[in-house]
Amino acid sequence: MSEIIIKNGFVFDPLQGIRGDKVDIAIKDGKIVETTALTNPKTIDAAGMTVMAGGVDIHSHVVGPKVNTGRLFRPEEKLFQNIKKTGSRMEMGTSIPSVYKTGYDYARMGYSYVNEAAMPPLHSPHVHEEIRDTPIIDISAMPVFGNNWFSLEYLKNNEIENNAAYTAWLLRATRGFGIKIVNPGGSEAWGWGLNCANIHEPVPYFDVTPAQIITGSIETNEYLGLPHSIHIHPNNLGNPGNYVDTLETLKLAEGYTAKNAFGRTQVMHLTHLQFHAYGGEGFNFESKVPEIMDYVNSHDNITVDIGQVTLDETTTMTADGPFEHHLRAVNNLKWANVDVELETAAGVVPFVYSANNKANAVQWAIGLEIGLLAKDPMRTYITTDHPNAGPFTRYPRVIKWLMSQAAREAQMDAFKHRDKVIDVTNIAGIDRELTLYEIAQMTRAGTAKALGIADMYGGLAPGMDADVAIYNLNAESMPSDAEEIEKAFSRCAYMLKDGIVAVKDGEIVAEPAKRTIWVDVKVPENAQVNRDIYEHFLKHYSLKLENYSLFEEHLHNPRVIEVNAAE
Amino acid sequence: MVDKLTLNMITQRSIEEGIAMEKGKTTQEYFEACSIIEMNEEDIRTLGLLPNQLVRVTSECGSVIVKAIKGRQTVYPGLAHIPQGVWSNQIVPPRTQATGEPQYSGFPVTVESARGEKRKSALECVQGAVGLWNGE
Amino acid sequence: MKTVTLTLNKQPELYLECNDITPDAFAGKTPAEIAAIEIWEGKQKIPLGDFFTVEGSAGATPAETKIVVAGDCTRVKRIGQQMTDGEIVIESDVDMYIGGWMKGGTIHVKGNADSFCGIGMEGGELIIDGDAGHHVGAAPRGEWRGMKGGVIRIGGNVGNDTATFINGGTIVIGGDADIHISTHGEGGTVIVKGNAKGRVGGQMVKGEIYVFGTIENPLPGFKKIETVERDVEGVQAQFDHFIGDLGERHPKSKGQPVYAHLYVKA
Amino acid sequence: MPKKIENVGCPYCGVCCDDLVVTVSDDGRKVLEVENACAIGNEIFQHASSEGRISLPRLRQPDGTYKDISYDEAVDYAARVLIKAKKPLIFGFGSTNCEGMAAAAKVAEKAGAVLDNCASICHGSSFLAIFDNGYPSCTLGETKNRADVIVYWGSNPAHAHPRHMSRYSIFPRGFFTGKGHKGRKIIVIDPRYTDTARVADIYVQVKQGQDYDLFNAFRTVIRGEDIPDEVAGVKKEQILQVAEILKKARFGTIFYGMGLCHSDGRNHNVDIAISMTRDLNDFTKWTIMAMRGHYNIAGPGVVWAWTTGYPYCIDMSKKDRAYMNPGETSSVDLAMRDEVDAFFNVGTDAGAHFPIEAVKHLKKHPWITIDPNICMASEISDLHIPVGIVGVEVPGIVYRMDNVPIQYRQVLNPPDGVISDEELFERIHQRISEIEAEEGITQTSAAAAGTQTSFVGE
Repeated sequence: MSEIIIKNGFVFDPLQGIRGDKVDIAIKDGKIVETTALTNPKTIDAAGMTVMAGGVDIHSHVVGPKVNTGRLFRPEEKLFQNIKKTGSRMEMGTSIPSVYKTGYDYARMGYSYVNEAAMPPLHSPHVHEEIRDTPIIDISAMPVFGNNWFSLEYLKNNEIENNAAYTAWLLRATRGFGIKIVNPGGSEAWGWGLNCANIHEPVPYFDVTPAQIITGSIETNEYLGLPHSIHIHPNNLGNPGNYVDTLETLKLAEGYTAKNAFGRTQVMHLTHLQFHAYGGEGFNFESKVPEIMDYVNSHDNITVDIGQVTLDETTTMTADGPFEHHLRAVNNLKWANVDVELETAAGVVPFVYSANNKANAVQWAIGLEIGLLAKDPMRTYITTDHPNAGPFTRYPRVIKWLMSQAAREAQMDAFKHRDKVIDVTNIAGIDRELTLYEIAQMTRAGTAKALGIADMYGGLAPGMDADVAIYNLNAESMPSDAEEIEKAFSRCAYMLKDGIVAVKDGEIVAEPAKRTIWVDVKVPENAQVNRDIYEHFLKHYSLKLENYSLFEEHLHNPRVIEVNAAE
Repeated sequence: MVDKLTLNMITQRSIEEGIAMEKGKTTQEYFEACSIIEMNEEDIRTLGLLPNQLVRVTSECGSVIVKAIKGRQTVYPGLAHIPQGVWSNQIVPPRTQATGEPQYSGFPVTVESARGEKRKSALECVQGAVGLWNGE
Repeated sequence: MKTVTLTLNKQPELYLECNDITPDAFAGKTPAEIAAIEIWEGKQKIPLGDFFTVEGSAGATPAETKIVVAGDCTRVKRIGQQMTDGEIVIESDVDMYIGGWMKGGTIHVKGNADSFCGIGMEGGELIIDGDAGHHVGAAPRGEWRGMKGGVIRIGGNVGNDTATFINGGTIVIGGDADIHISTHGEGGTVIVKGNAKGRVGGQMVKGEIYVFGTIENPLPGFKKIETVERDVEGVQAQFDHFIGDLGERHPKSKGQPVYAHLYVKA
Repeated sequence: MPKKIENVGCPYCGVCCDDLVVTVSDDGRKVLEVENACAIGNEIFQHASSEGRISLPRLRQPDGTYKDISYDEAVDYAARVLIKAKKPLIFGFGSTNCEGMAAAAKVAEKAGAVLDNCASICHGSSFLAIFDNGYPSCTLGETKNRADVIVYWGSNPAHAHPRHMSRYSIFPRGFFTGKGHKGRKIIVIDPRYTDTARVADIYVQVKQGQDYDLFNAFRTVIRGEDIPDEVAGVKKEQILQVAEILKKARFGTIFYGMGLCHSDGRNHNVDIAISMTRDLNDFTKWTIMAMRGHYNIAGPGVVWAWTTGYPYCIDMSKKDRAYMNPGETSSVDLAMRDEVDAFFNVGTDAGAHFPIEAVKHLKKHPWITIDPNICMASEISDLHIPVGIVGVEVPGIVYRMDNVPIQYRQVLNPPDGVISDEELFERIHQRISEIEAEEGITQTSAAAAGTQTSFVGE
C-alpha cells in the first residue's frame, strides 16, 4: 500500500515533546510508522516548512439542525458567492458554510478532526446525514444533556447511576461522543420563556439548580469514565458581570479528579470562555480575564477554549434559547428558535461584530487575553465557537494575533474606541507572543488529550492516524510580517488525511473517506431507567421510541470508542 | 337573479381530494372530489341554480366546468372554493407576484350556469391542454 | 464622455444574463475586448459579441463611458448591475435586475422593466419610462440592509413589494403601486403619484411614504395625527399625516419614539 | 404467515405519524391491513399493492403512445436531455426520501440545472418570510406537552393533516397539559367555516386576502395602541378578546397554512405572523409552525440547505455556485417566462398541481416524470420512469413539518426490477459523466477538474 515520508520539516508535536526538530515522519497504510517500516516511500520535501499533526477542533458548530437553519435563513450572505469549484462539489456560504465548504476549508487549514459541539438528541439522524456529506474531516458530535428531563429528574435526586445509565443509552441512541451541557436548566426554563440567571436559581417545575446539574454531570461522566469530560457552556452567557457565575461554575469541579482510560486529566471543559469573562454592568463591561485565568491556571482539572471574536459578520447559534432571544432584542435581526421536546432549545440570530463597536472590540481583547494569560497551553484552546464569535476560517487570523504583538497593536489602532477599549481590558499590557509549539498545543495536542483521543489524533507518534498538516512557515526564520503567518495557516502546503494527500498548495486534490467517531459505553442493566425511557416515549415524545435511536444504516463509516462501565 | 356572478375564488385541499388522489387521479373518486365548486347558498340562488347543477367558472386565464355545491365547510357570500387539483388549475392564474407561488387563492372569477355542458375528465383537461388528448 | 452602442441582433432561446454590461466593465476596453466579455445563457457562457454588435468606444474610466443598448432587450437581464459611474441608456423594454445593487451613475430605460430593478441600490439614478415589475428598490432575499441611497423614478405602474427594507434613497412612482410599499422600512422615501392598493408601510420602523391618490386598504397600524401642507415633487398640497406602523417596534431618539410617516393627499 | 410491521411511518402528510402497524402478506408483496393510519394514509399502503403499478420506464412514441424501455435506456435518455438543455429544471420531491434528494442535488449540480421542490408552490412563502424575519418555532412534542393556546390560521388540518390535532395539538395529554383538550383554548382564523373551525373555542372569520391587515391589528393592540372598529371583516371587540388570550397564554403555537401562503401578499402574511409571534414572546412563550404538506417536503429544504445553502429554487446553471431568487428561479416563473428547456417532474404531479398555463409552457420542451404512479404528469411526459414508493417500498430519512428527522421503514418489496429515486439519480449522474467523457464535453470548471486526483469515497 501507499508509503510516504515527510522529510526535512520542522516538526512540532507536543504529545511527544518535539519542538521544531527536523524529524522525518513516516506513513504507511494510513498510519504513522517508524521510518524503518518503509520500503519504497514517496517523499514530500518539507524543507523550510512546519509540520504538525492534523488540527483537532474541540468546539465548533458544523453539522445539525441549528447550523442548517443558519445556512437556510441567510441567503444574503451567499448573494455574490464566487468560489471556483475545485473539489467535487461547489462551495457555498461564508459564516455558515455548506457541508462541502466546511470540510474543504478545515482541510485547507490542516485540520482533520472536528467535534460538533451540540447535537439535539431528537435530531441525531439529521446530524449524521450531514456528517455523511461533510468531506475529509472526521467528526464527532456531543448530544446536549443539561436540560434534558431525564437528567433533570435524576440529578435533582442525585441518582448518578440512573443518570449514567440514561447517558449511556442516549450516547448509543444518537451515536454521540460525550456530555454537552448548554445553559444548564436555563434552556428548559425557556420552554416557558424564562431563564436561570445564575447557577443557584432552580429550574421551573423540575426544582433542580444548575449547580446540581453540573456536579451531577461531572459525577456521571467520571462514573462512566468517558474519553471526554463534561463540556459546558455555563449559565448567563454574554452578560456583563457574568465572570462571577463562571468562577462559581469552575469551582464546582473542585475535588473531582478524572477517572478514565484515555489519558484525559480534566473533569470539566468550559467552552468559549470569552463570552463568560465579563465584569461591569450594562454597556460598561470590562475584562475579568486575569481573575478567571488565575483560577484556570492553578486548577489542572479544568480545560477551556477561547471563543475568539474575529470582528466579522457572522451568525450566532446556540442551544442557549433564552440568550438568542435576548440577542434578537439587541440587534433586531431575524431570529430562529427551536425548542426541542424534553431535551433542549436553540436559537439562531445573525450578528455583526464591528471594530467600530466598543463592546465588540472589548470582546476581541478578552478572547486574546485568555490565550495570552494561559500558563498551560495544553489546557487552553483556540476556537471561535464557530460561527458564534466568528467563522472557523478565521483561526489563522486568531493564531496571528496570538503570535504577534504587532498584529494585535495594528488591530487595536484600527478600533474606533481604541483608548476606551484599552482602559477596560488588559490586552495592551501583554507582550507575550505564542510560539509554534504553543499553537500546536492549543490546536491539536491539547485538544486531542482533552477529548481523550490522543492515541489517534493530535500527534505524530507511530501508530496514530497519518493526519498531517504542513505549513509554509520556516520555524527558524519566522516571517517578520505577521500576515504571512495568517496566510500559511489558512492554506497549508499539504494536508494528509489517513496518509492521503487531500490538500496541496492550499487546494483540495483528493477527498479521502471520513469517519464518524462515537462512544459506546457498557453499563449494568437498569430497569428503572428503561421504564422511564419507555414512559416518556409513550406519553411525552412525539415519535416512537423504536424510531428515535439511530438506525444502523444511518451511521456512516463509524469509529467507535468502547468504554466499559459495567464492572 | 343574475346570469353571471363575480366571486372571489380560493383553492385548497380537501380530505376527499386527498384520499382520491392516492387512489389515482384517473379514478371516479378523484373526479367527484375535485370537479366541484363550493359556493354560498345565497350565491347559488342568485344564479338561479339548484345545488348540484353544472356551472362554468371563468378566470383571467381560462375556464372550467364544475358542479356547484353548497359545501359542508361554508364560505361567506362572494367567496367560492374549488378543491385543489386538476379542475381548479384550469383557472388558477399562474402569476406569482415574484414569489414563485401562483395565485391559488384570492382571484376573481365569473360563475354562470352551464346547463347542457359536461365536465371534462382529468385526463381530458390536462392532455387536452397540451395536445395529447385523443378521446376516451 | 464616449459612447459604446450595443445592438442586440438575435434573440436568445432562453434569457441572457449580462451583469457585465456596465461602464465599469467596459471602461478602457476596445470594441473587440468588449465583444469578448462573457455573458450567460443558461449554463452556457458566450461572448457578448455573439448576440450584440458593438460600435463606438468606451471611455478610459467608468465616469467617461456611456453605453446605449438597442434592439429588443425583453430577454436580457442584469444590465447595469453594481455599476458605480457612467451612463446606460436602454432603448427598449428590458428584463430583470436592471440597476441592481448600483452604486452610482445613471440608467435610463425607455420602455418597461421587469421585476427586481434597483434591488439593493446604494446610489446613482435609475429611470424607467414605462412600468416596472415587482420588488422595485427592494432588498434581496433575507437582506435587512435594503436600499441605501440613490433615486429610482418609474414613469408608470409598479407591482408589489416596492422598497422592502428600504433604509435610504428615494423612489418615485409615476402611476399606481400594487400591495406592500416600504414593508420593514427603516428609512428612505417612497412617493406614489397614483393610487396604492394596500399594505402601505406594514412593519415599518421609520422612513416616509407619500401617496397622491388613494389607498384602497389602509392598515390599522397607521394613525392620523394631523393635516399638513407639503411640497412634494414640485407639487404643493395638503396631506393627511399618519404615523405608524404602531404594531411594530419603534426606537427612541432623544426620549421620543421614532415612527414611520405616511402622507396621503387630502 | 402474514407479517406485522410496527412503528411504520406514514408517507402522506407532514404530520409523519410513525405509529402505523402494517400487516403484509407472506411474500412481502401485499398489504393486508393498516392500523392507526388516517383514511388517506391507509389508501397509500393499499394502493401500493394494487394492480396497475408499472414496473418499466415508458417512452413516448411519435404516435403518442408509450412503449416500455429498460432502465438503462431511460437513464441514458435522461442524461442526454440534461446535457443538451441549456437550463433544465428538476422539480418535485414531494414523495422522495432525503437520500434521493441528496442524489438529485448531485445530478443538478453536474447538469447545471435549476433544482426546486414543491415548496415553490406551497410553503415557499414561508421560506421567504424566514429569510426576512426568522422562525421562532418548536418541535411538535413541545406543543403537546406545554401549549394551552393553539391557533390554526389559514390551515385546515381536519382535511389536510388528519391526525395533527389528535397527535400534537388539541387533544393529546402532555407532560404539563394533563387535561388534554379541556385545558386548551383553540382559535381558528379562516375565511371559511372549516371542519377545523367546528372544533374551535373561538372562530374568527377573516375576509379572504386580508390576513396581513388582521395581523397588523393584533400587533397594534398587543402594543396597547388603538385600532378601527372593524379590520378585515373582524370586529374590534373580537380582536381585543383574542389578543388578550394570546398574551395570557402560558405557551402557544400558531399553526398556519396555505391560507397565508397562497393569497395576496404571500410571504408577508407569514412574515407578519412571525413578527407577531416574536412580539408575544415579550409577554409569554409563543411559537409558530408551517403546516408542511407532504410527509417529507421539509426534507429538500433541509438537505439542499446543507448542500447549497438554499432550500429551494436553486439555480445551479453556473455550476461553480448556486443562486436563488424566487420570482425568477422558481419553477412556475421559469415556466411562464420560458426560461428553462427541459423539465424533470420528480415525485410530484406538476400536471395536476401547476396552473395549466405553466404546464403548457413546460410542455414545449422534453418532460420526464419520475414517480411510482400514473398521474397527470406521467400521462403527458416524454418519458416516465417508475421508482419505488418511499415509506412503503423504500426506507429512508424524512423530515416532519417541525424539521424533526423520522426514520422510515420498508414494508413491501417494490415490483420486480423497480429501483429507488436515489439509485436512479446516482445512475443518471454516472451516465452524464460517461457521456461527457465519451464526447469530450468540457465542464465550466474543467480547468479545476483537472486538479482532482484520487477520490476515495466511503
